[in-house]
Amino acid sequence: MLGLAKGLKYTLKNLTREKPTYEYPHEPLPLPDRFRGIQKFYPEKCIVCNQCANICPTDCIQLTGKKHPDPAKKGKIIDTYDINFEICILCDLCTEVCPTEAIIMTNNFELSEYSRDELFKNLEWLDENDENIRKVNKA
Amino acid sequence: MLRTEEMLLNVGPQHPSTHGVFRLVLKIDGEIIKEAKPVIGYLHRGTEKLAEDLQYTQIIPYTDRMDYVSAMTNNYVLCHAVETMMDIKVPERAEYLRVIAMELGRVASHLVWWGTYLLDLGATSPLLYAFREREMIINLLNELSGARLTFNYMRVGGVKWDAPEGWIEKVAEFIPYMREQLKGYHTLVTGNEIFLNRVKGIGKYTKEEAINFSLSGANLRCTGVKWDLRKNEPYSIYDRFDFDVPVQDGGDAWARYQVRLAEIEESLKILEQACEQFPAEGDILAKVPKIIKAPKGEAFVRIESPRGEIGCYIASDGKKEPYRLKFRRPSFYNLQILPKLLEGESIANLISILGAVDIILGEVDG
Amino acid sequence: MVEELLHSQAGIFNFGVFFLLAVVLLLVVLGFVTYAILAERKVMGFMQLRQGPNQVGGRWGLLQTVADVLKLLVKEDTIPKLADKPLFIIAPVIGFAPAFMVMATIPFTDKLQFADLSVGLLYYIAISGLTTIGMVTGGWASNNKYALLGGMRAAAQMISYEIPLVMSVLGIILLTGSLNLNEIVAAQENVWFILLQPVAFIVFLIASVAELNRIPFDLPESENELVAGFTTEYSGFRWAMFMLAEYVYMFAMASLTTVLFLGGWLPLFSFLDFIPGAVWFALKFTVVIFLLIWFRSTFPRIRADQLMEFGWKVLLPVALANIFLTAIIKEVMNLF
Amino acid sequence: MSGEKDLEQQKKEAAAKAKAAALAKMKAKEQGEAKEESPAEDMDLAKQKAAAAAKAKAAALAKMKAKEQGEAKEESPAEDMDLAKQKAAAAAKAKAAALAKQKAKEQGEAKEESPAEDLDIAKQKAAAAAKAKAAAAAKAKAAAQAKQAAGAGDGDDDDEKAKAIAAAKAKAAAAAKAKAAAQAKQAGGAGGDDEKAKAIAAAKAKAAAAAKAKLAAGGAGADDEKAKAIAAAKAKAAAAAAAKAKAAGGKADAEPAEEKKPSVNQPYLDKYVKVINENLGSDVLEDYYINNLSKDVPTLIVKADYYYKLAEFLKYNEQLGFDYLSELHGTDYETHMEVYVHLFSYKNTQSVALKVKIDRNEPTIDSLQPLWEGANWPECEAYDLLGIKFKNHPNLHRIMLGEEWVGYPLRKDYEPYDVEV
Repeated sequence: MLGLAKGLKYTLKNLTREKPTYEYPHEPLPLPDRFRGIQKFYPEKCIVCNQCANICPTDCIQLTGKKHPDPAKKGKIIDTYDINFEICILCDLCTEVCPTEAIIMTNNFELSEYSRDELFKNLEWLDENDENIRKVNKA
Repeated sequence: MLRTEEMLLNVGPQHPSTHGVFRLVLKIDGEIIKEAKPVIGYLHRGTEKLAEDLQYTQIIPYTDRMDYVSAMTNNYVLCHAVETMMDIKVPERAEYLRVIAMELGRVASHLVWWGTYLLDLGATSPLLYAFREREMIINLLNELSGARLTFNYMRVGGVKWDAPEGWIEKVAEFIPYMREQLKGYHTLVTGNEIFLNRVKGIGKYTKEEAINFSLSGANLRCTGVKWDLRKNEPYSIYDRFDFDVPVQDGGDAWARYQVRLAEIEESLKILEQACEQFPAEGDILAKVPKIIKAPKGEAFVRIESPRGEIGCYIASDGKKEPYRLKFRRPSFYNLQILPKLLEGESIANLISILGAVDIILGEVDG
Repeated sequence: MVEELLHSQAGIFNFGVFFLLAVVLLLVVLGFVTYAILAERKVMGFMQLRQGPNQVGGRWGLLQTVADVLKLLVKEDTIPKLADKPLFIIAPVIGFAPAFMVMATIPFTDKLQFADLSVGLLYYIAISGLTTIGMVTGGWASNNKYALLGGMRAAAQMISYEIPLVMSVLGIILLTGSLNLNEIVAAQENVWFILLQPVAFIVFLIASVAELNRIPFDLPESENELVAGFTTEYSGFRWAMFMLAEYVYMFAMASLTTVLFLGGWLPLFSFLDFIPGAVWFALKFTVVIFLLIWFRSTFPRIRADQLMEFGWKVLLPVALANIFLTAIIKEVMNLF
Repeated sequence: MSGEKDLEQQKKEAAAKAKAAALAKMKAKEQGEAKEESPAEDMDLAKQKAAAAAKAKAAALAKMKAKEQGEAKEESPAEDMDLAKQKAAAAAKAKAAALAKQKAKEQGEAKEESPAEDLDIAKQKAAAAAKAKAAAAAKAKAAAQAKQAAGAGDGDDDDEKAKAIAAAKAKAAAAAKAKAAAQAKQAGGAGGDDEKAKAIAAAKAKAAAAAKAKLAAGGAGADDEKAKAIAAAKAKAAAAAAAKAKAAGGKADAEPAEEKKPSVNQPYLDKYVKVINENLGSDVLEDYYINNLSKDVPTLIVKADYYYKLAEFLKYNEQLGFDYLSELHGTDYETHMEVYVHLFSYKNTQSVALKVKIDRNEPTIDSLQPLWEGANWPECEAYDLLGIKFKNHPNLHRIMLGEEWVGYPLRKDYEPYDVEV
């Protein structure tokens, strides 16, 4: 019986303790800088090196490049860049291998959509996803 | 005697207390279990097959998804296996970060177990108390690795991120707080007579049975086998810390409960020492080739996860992908004894026994 | 007020009055249930370091339960194909009706009571036992193994705990010499029975929690073992009926506890009697309700066989001993 | 699927390019394989080319063995052509037609050097190469023999012959390396040490090939070089012989003691082997060694017939007492199946790895479940994913995928079965 009474006392004490919950949808969740959310993509920085597509464990990145419009310059520029967020696991490896930090993580994580098709994010969408960008990208 | 009839009862795969998609086909007479047949595989994702087409770095995120309650140990076991094969010396700072991350994960994992086990037994509050503390740990790990559950933090030869500024201090602050809360847990639950009646003498097995059934972790230590790979086959830098291996000799759910709660305290001890000894500076990643290729041959390493002995076997043919990757998943091995334990028990005890084994279905199914 | 009506002529008008009063009581009870559920969720929330409902109906979530009930009412009514249809449909009614019937005999104040039965206590216990039939019926008719197990557990538990419940009250009946609830309250004018009969109170409290199927005795519907027990296959308003029955019983049982042990509507001290009896009743009643919620947020669930053992081997002997002791003391007191 | 293949291809191309470029620049450290090479800095261009060609060829072969053969075969030589010059590439290819072409080109360079001594060396080398080939796969053997014949046909020009042999040998070595695990094991005596020995031998052979090429092209003519080459060839032959001997007798002490200090677990291994040999006879074990890659765990390879017997012995023998089964799983090595069992003794706190090779077409082996209850589910898993049948298992079922699943996913030749396709 003593153990029961002790337990009752403990829960009663907790009645007035500070609540650790936060009002999530009303107040934004405090997230650390390193948090891995939906990627932001800088088309101008991309050199079409394909490393992100190669390292991706789930093969969710598809990209194509085209010749640089300025004939004086060498190399390629990005043409299309799609991430399939149905299978993306936000593992951060694409940003880790990117030599120019053309793809980086943001703190945005809300991805729910009513249709699967909307989970295919293209270059424009990823370019416009420019809020809460991660500040430090390489360890 | 009354004439009774056996009936078949399906527990799971979507039963509230099977901790995921675990299914038990029970033959019951009234509420007494005559025969129990576990059915697993509902969460089988073929990690080992997938890994055969992936580079070692790419496999790390997949390991996060096996034992998703303590992903850090899973990260570690893979990296440790590759490092053992390639004979890589991991920088000291990285080792400390790894140990801190893993021990935080161990505390978080045991907290989840404690909360859900009590929930299984019908007490709703402990879960929320445990999750408050776990949330703090997860926030710490989130700051460190950038994710709350699937950390993908460790790399072959070190870790991805250095500790952010002030992080070690935050961990050090958490330790006394956690100790204080742990006392509260004991007040709320450990002395509770109803709880004691639910766990004492339940799911009992002997030391010999435990060894024979390949049990490991708290499931083994509850029978009096003082064996912890951190202590007995030290890996990483565990030989630098002073901690005990909690042992009970009851072999029942109550012993497992005590062992796990004591392990939280021991983990806190390790954390305390690791925070004190944490080197002021140093590399976090050893010099490793850009594309990691384990030498031809095979290796099997095992380390102590919160659930027991987690192992990783790699057979390499010298390429950047493993030829064969195999994880020794402690939950999978620990669950084998369940049919034996359940025979002749009631349905209420089933929940108590299954909960005390502490399985994670992502790990059972691999 | 009701007393006079009871003795008045039968007629359309009186029937109408009775009907109206019954409807009012029903609404009061429904209102209570609505806010009892809210209170339970809030108190449990606060004890568990969270807020509880706080979205619908302002900061305190005052309309949360209303919204929940509305949702349940508009939900699709599903009846399993292989269920025993008539029984499946009638089971919630059998479960709910007695819960409301027992309300008639409870004296909320000295004036506010529907039926001042001379065997009020007996009536309460007898009628409340009927609910078990509804549970077993529901469990059996669902044609679901979990529901069946839940139904059987409910039956076993109810039978086991009805006996200590009655036995514990016998002490009070011995002291008052009446089964009439009004007279029992009146007998507590000087001192409450909780002080005269502490053992009986504890036995009664435990047995009443078991009767209410609440943690730590919520075996018939223990979520973690039997999914949802006898309500597994029920959904929508049928399920709501079972839930309603449960909370109406909570209302009734808390009222009964107040009446039997806490002096009903009587004030704590006689100089405080300027406060209306209804307020006193409500206060004491709230304490009992809080106690029940408090238990729920603290204790784990007891095991079925331990429950039986506890009921028959501990509570019953204690209750019997209490009766014996009370009888002896009463005789000894009479001698002097 | 095709997208995946494309990706594979891209990756491969990128790797091949990087490698070729690295070779051309003489930065041998870029890739893991390349580090075994020790090219002399003072080599002239021709030597470089020859070496690069030999290496590229070796790489190409290794790749070829590993992956989609047709594609890689066409691709990699093409890369070589681009980077190493045509001449060197032709030499590396060592086809008869190529030889003829090459002969015409190289005659001027190295005509003077054709003493009898060279011929002798060439003969020795040929013998060594033949041995190496014998150890290598049947495929490699056939190819190498054809080349050897082609080389011998050109008795007129010793340099050419030597070169061709060098190339062929490099190829054979590479092939041997690529398939070392699988084939050497099938031949019956391999494991980590064998592989190591072979790897060393192959590396040496490669160095020898480079030296030979240098000799032929530049005419450095140093006798040391030749001596070295001979030594290397001999070492390789010896290694092959040792491997064979080990395979046959299972008693050769081919521990890697010559280069490393013995492992701390060496005494344990010796003890286990001694106890086993004393009690079960000497023909139980196929091989045994310390697995340096795996924390020096003593590893025993047992013959399939004695598998259960040995396991029982390991568990119940007082000196061994391996009471805990830590891990059991199977692996598909394409030539055979392997079951790996990691045992542990709480009494002696010692581990041992027990391996057994079984026929891939009819993978059946005794169950360890009667000995360790813990082997129950792992064996079911191996059965489910690899199709290994365990005799006397009480309840062998497809534990993960369900009985209706078609095929065994962890086999290397598994194709997912789709009802709709």
